[in-house]
Amino acid sequence: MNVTGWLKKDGKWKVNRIIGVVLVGLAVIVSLTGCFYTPYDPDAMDATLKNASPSLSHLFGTDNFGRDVLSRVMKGAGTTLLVGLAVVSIGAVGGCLMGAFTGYFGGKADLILMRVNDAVAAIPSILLALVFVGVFGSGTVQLVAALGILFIPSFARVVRSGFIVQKELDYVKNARLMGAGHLRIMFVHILPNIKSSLLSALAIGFNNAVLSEAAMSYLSLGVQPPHASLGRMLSEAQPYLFRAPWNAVAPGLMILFSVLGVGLLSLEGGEKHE
Amino acid sequence: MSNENGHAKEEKNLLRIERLCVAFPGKDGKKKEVVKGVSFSLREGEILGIAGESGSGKSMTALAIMGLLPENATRDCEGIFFDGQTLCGGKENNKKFRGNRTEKQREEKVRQELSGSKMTMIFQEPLTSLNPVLTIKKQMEEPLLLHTKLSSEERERAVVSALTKAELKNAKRLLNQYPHQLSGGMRQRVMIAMAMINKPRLLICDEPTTALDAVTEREIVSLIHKLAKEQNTAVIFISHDLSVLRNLCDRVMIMKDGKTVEEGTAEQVFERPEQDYTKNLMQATVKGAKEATEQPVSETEVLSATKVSVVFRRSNGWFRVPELKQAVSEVSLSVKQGEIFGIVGESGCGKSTLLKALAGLLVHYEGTIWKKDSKIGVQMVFQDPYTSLNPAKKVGWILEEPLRLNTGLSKEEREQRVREILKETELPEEVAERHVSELSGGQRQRVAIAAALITKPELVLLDEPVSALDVTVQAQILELLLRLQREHNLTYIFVSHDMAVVRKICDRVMVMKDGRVVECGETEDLFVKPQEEYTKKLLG
Amino acid sequence: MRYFLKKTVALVITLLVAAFLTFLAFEVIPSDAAMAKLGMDATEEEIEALREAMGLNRSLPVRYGDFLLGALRGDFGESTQYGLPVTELLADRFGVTIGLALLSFVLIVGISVPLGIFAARTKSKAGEGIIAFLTQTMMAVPPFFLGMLITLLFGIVLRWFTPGAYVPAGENFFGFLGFMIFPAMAVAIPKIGMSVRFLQSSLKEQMQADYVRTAKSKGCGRRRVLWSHVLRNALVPVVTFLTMVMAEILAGSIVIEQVFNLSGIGRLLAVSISGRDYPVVRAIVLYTTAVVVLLNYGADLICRYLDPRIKEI
Amino acid sequence: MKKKAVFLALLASLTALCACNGGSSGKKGSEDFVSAVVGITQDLDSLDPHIAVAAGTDEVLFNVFEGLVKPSVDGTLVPAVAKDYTIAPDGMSYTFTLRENVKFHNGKAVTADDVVYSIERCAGLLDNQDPEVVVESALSVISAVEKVGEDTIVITLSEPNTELLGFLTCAVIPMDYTSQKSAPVGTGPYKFVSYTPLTEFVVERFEEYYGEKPYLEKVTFKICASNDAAFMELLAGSIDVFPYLTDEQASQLPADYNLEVGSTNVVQAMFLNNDFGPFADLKVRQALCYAVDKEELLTIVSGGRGHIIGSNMFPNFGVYYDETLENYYTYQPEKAKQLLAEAGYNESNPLTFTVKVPSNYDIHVATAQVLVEQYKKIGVNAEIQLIEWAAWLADVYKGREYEATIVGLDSALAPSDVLKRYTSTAKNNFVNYENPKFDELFTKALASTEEAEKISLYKEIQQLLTKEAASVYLQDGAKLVAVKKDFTNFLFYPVYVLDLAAMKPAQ
Repeated sequence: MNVTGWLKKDGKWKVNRIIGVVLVGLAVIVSLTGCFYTPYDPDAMDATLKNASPSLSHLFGTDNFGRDVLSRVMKGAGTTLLVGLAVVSIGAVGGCLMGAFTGYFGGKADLILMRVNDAVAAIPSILLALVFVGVFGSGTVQLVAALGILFIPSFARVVRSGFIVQKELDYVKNARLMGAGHLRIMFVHILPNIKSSLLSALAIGFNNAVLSEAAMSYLSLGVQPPHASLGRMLSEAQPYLFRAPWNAVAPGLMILFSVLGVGLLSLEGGEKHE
Repeated sequence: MSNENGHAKEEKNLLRIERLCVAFPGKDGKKKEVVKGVSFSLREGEILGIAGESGSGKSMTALAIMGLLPENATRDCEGIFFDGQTLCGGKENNKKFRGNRTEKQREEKVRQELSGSKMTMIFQEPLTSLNPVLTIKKQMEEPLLLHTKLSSEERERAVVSALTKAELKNAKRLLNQYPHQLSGGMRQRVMIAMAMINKPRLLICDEPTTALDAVTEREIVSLIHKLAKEQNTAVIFISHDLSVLRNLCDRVMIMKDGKTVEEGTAEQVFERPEQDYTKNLMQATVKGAKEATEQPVSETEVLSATKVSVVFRRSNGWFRVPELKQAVSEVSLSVKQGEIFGIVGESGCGKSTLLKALAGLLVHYEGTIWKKDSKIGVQMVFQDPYTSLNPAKKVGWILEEPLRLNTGLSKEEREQRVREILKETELPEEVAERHVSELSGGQRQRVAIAAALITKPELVLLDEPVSALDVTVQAQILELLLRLQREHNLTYIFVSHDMAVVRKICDRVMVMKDGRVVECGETEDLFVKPQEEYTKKLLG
Repeated sequence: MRYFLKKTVALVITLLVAAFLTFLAFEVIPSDAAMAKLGMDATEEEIEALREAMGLNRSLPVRYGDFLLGALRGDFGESTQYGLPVTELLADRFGVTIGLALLSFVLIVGISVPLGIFAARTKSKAGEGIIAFLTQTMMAVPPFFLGMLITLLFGIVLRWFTPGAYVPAGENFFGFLGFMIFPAMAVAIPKIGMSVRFLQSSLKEQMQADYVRTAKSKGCGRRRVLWSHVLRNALVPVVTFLTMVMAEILAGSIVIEQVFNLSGIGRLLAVSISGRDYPVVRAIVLYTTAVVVLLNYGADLICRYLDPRIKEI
Repeated sequence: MKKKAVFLALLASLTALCACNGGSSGKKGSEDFVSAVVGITQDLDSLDPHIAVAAGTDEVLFNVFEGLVKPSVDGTLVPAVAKDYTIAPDGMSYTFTLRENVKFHNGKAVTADDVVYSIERCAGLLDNQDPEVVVESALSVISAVEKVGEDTIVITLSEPNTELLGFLTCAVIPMDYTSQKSAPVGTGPYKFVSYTPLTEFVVERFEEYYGEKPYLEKVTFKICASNDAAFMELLAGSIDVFPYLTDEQASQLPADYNLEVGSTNVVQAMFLNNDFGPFADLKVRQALCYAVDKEELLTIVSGGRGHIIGSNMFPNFGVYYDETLENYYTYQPEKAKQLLAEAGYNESNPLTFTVKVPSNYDIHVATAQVLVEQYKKIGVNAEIQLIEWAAWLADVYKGREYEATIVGLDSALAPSDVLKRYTSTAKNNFVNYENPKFDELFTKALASTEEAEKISLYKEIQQLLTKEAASVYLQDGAKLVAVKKDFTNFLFYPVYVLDLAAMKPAQ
């Protein structure tokens, strides 16, 4: 698959996909750069520069502690993207396993698992976060694990409904006649066929993961201050929306770019076999 | 003759089409024409058959008349004239489909007026063509609602009478039913009744019987014929099956690659075809008995089944007593090495279920099934190659999969075997690198056969392997199957509803109805001297 | 009848599981009702005595059994924080949360249906692009931020409403509406983004269906095809989707209630968790579960009505 | 198209409706400002004054309940339900004479029995003690409360204590009244009207109050979900008094509000667990003190408004407070580094610890961030871990499982209350401080009836804590109160209370 072929369809450029690539690229470049270089130390405070408005020396202004917003965004974007990706990966893998088994085998186990799913969905996420801190302690790894587990049911639902449709198709019977085991049928034969619905679930999951990360760090789970993450920066900017809106602009745009980019890519990703 | 007459009787033409072209955007940005300048005309009350293989542009022609082309299609024509009105174009006014807005709006308006009242259409798949969430009555009423000023009681009466005319029993009871509650044949009758309810001047039928089994097909065709003659409705009947057109049509038109190949009265075309293509097409139509083979059928059994019964239990919950449905009851059979064993019957007779049980795809059955070749297991070729091959994988991968699972061959050896089997099934080697979606129907079925044969099984189960294919392709695939069977001394169990195909290929045949065996015997014996009423009915 | 019996059993099972999970959760997290209630200056003995009085130091199965017995009698216990019967405490908050949920739901449906139809019907690439951008942006804004922005813009700058001036619908319906519309907006906007997308894709899918061709062949215009054929068919997945959305809203919009100072279920939940007010949290979890499950059944019934095929399965 | 138009019209009319609605409501109806709305950010944890433990609840209930004595603005205790009192010279008993004509809100007169009941309940002496009542530990020295006449009671102690008065502010409530939790009855200037959880607490003027009647007829304490939400309402004008402004909010205060600045009367510190390995070393603790630039800290977290403290006491303790300690540890990063080096920490072996901070206190979270950054400069790796309040209570305060934490501690109006936690046997000695000298000095100070001796002993105690660097003492935060210009005379007390009875209309 060559690049232009991927970006073009019927001779026309796929505008959505190009914008998606550009936005995701931007987010990735910014966060990669943030690993090696930031204009200022993202945590360094300056009491004389509290909430300074954007200027040449501080392109996106400074925050309440006099920290450079741009530097913090560069650093925070990496954390946020990584958390988002990891969460979605765990959710997707777990959801695929659970959805595949329940959807493929069906029966009473499926019914019971879906009931448990309902019940877990009803447990408030604050409570679950506390449970997680209680059992596993706090930290970024735990955050990823907790959110990942929280995200499993939604993926499971998508995968399950896909499997219920696909398992009835003849190619699955054919695979059984060839002697493929259930596991192989589930993950090698069927799974690639629900790619498109899985892709859009991934995009929405990524969106939600980025948003949840901020909420969770307040419950002592996850990225702790003074370390930057986009969601946290956004919520910290909240009291200063009036006086120092730039606190919110840069992280807000960054979240928007990455989420929008991923969303646009997923939008087009599923069309290949149509 | 038709040309001269057509010209002389211009004023009596109901429909005239001049140089119709339809194109779709292609892969590389260029347009791909599927209809290339087709012209023809139709007189009042005339039945015109259009025949051709898939991709010949016959359906697109019909859709273009009705203005139902897909959104991405572009249409270009010198004119479509219907009953004194211009449906599109006109010589002086040659516009693209997507062109001038006001022109398009005018066309749209004319078409809305005519569609459903003076010209109507029925389609191949009656289940999806009917709106699944509306009652039969609601859908039947719609043309009346749109084109007449009848009161609601009058409409209901009209609906009931249309249904009755379409030979549907108990029309009143049907009114509040939904499409999925009817059988395939009934649905198509409803479609016909709906199309005929406003006594249209023109009825276009796009492969209306392809999805139906033989007995129903004959009934539907004669119904269309009867109604058309009663109401003096002109019919365009599109089919890939020449035998259907033969008894129905006044005139026949053969299409290939978007062009008209031959046109003339039914008698002319069928008895004295002029073009080679038409001749080919007719020869391809499966008919006649199986050619005698030299090699005698051995006496070794490869498969035998004794008193096999399959009961489906439909459980509706944890507390409900499950409903039982006897799909197969006490079927016994025995298949010998090198034989082709046919199973025929209408849809729902249990033949596919039986086949699944024999294949080992069903766990819950009673009786015993014994298979000689248990190492590799039986292989199966399914009816619809669109669903039986994994759409997410490349052909090469699909063909390698059985080898990966059942043999210890290395990657190179496997690829070698794939190349061999592709050659044997007359597929180009590049196919291995393609996805199934990029192949034609015939190619797909070849791939399916290749996948079944790549592990060199002795027994292959074939579930309607040619039903979804064009006539010419059908013939080719049957030939391929026969050749492979001879070369590898294979044993086939061949399930089909198409009697002609069964006669052509099978050594022995078993007739099934409602899960039971009606009759079983040597093919020719059975076809020539059917013992049972039901078999006679099937043979028509 | 069997349907309802079956569904009720499933509901009860789900509720039992949810209650048990809540019990487990409270086992695991630090602190308990006694400690949270007595605060910093209490001694270990005092905390122990209160635990004894509250029955917290009985074993898990005993407490679970006790809860089950109580629940059978319709008694969900007393809030450890407020000393009020849980049912009473919850009943007072229901109005707010349900009002908010209903209003947001109206907004979601009212805005996303026309927008979704437009998105599905538009042929211009630009139109599609704008919709995609718009919906994605709506989804990408964190709810707390959105709430804050709305308060600032409409409450402080434009002064269209007074932050915190919630009036119960029973007292002054228009006053209620005039205030509630803003938190409802904050709840609705991200969901509108999702709904528009969902509607767009399911409408587009239906527009490709064969029966649309049939309808056109009967002489239906674009509008009739859309309204009496496509929409009805697209409704089934949309109803399921909207139920999910409704369940999400009803299950507590903690953040929005915090930002707009509404004393609904969500805020009560937040306060109860930090106060380790187990009976209240459990009741809210049960309520949420019941809402989710019941809404699903509701959707089930609606879908059965909308799509006659479902009955057969 | 038509449908779209209808929809838009609907939307427009809806917004118009909101607009006019917003215009009319929100402002108070009456002209004479006899009622006020006070924004508070924590729900009341109980309406029973003996059960309530949250400082925020005490603030509010101060207007409804009174004790035998009550705190005054200048930090002294003035008689309230009692008319007069005497403390025995040996510090072993207190005698109170009750004021005549003091009435409960339910109209009944206060009797000596009610007072005895109230004090016994607070001290945990009742036979059927309510387990929810937390016994004030200082009151546990009371051995008996006796009624010796119709208007006299005597409190006998088990050990000498001359500071008990500061704790006898505990509310006097009617004996055998069982609805205290839902309909509280006290003797204060305001009486209870209604309470809706998570919404509001309403009181009205008690017309039979013995003292000066308050000006405001009705006060509504509006319970806001968060500081931000409360400020939004303030900006919209629907809150008259908001006592929890942040520095940032204070600088955005609308023109029709006055900013009143007082102090919060808490000791904000980074408390160090003295049992945690590195912190057992005096040099390490001192290094952490020297490394803090308190000026910068105050500038960043509170706009420079707080009061720097040097020990575990705040300035409102007046004569007991040793202000010289404020400059004991000045900002000397080099010295801090050197001390750390002496303790064996350097670049290859940096000091590393975790600060647990309750996440619901923005000021502590901000302080922690500044400290972490300042410690980074001397090569110390401090990591912040936010922790939910209930978990903080369980893990840090009760469980003492932490390395360092940042909180503010408030206190009753008695120096012993603020310092007692450092005695080695104190139940709330969560910093695990142990020093026999401290214990000895404290016991002496507590029993001392000689004021001058008491003062010098307490100052010595404070110095001991500072020199030993028991924790890193930071500030007594500024209390920033927004008061609508319609009102005046908002009073600050040396304890955590909100006095609305004193408020007057402007002009």
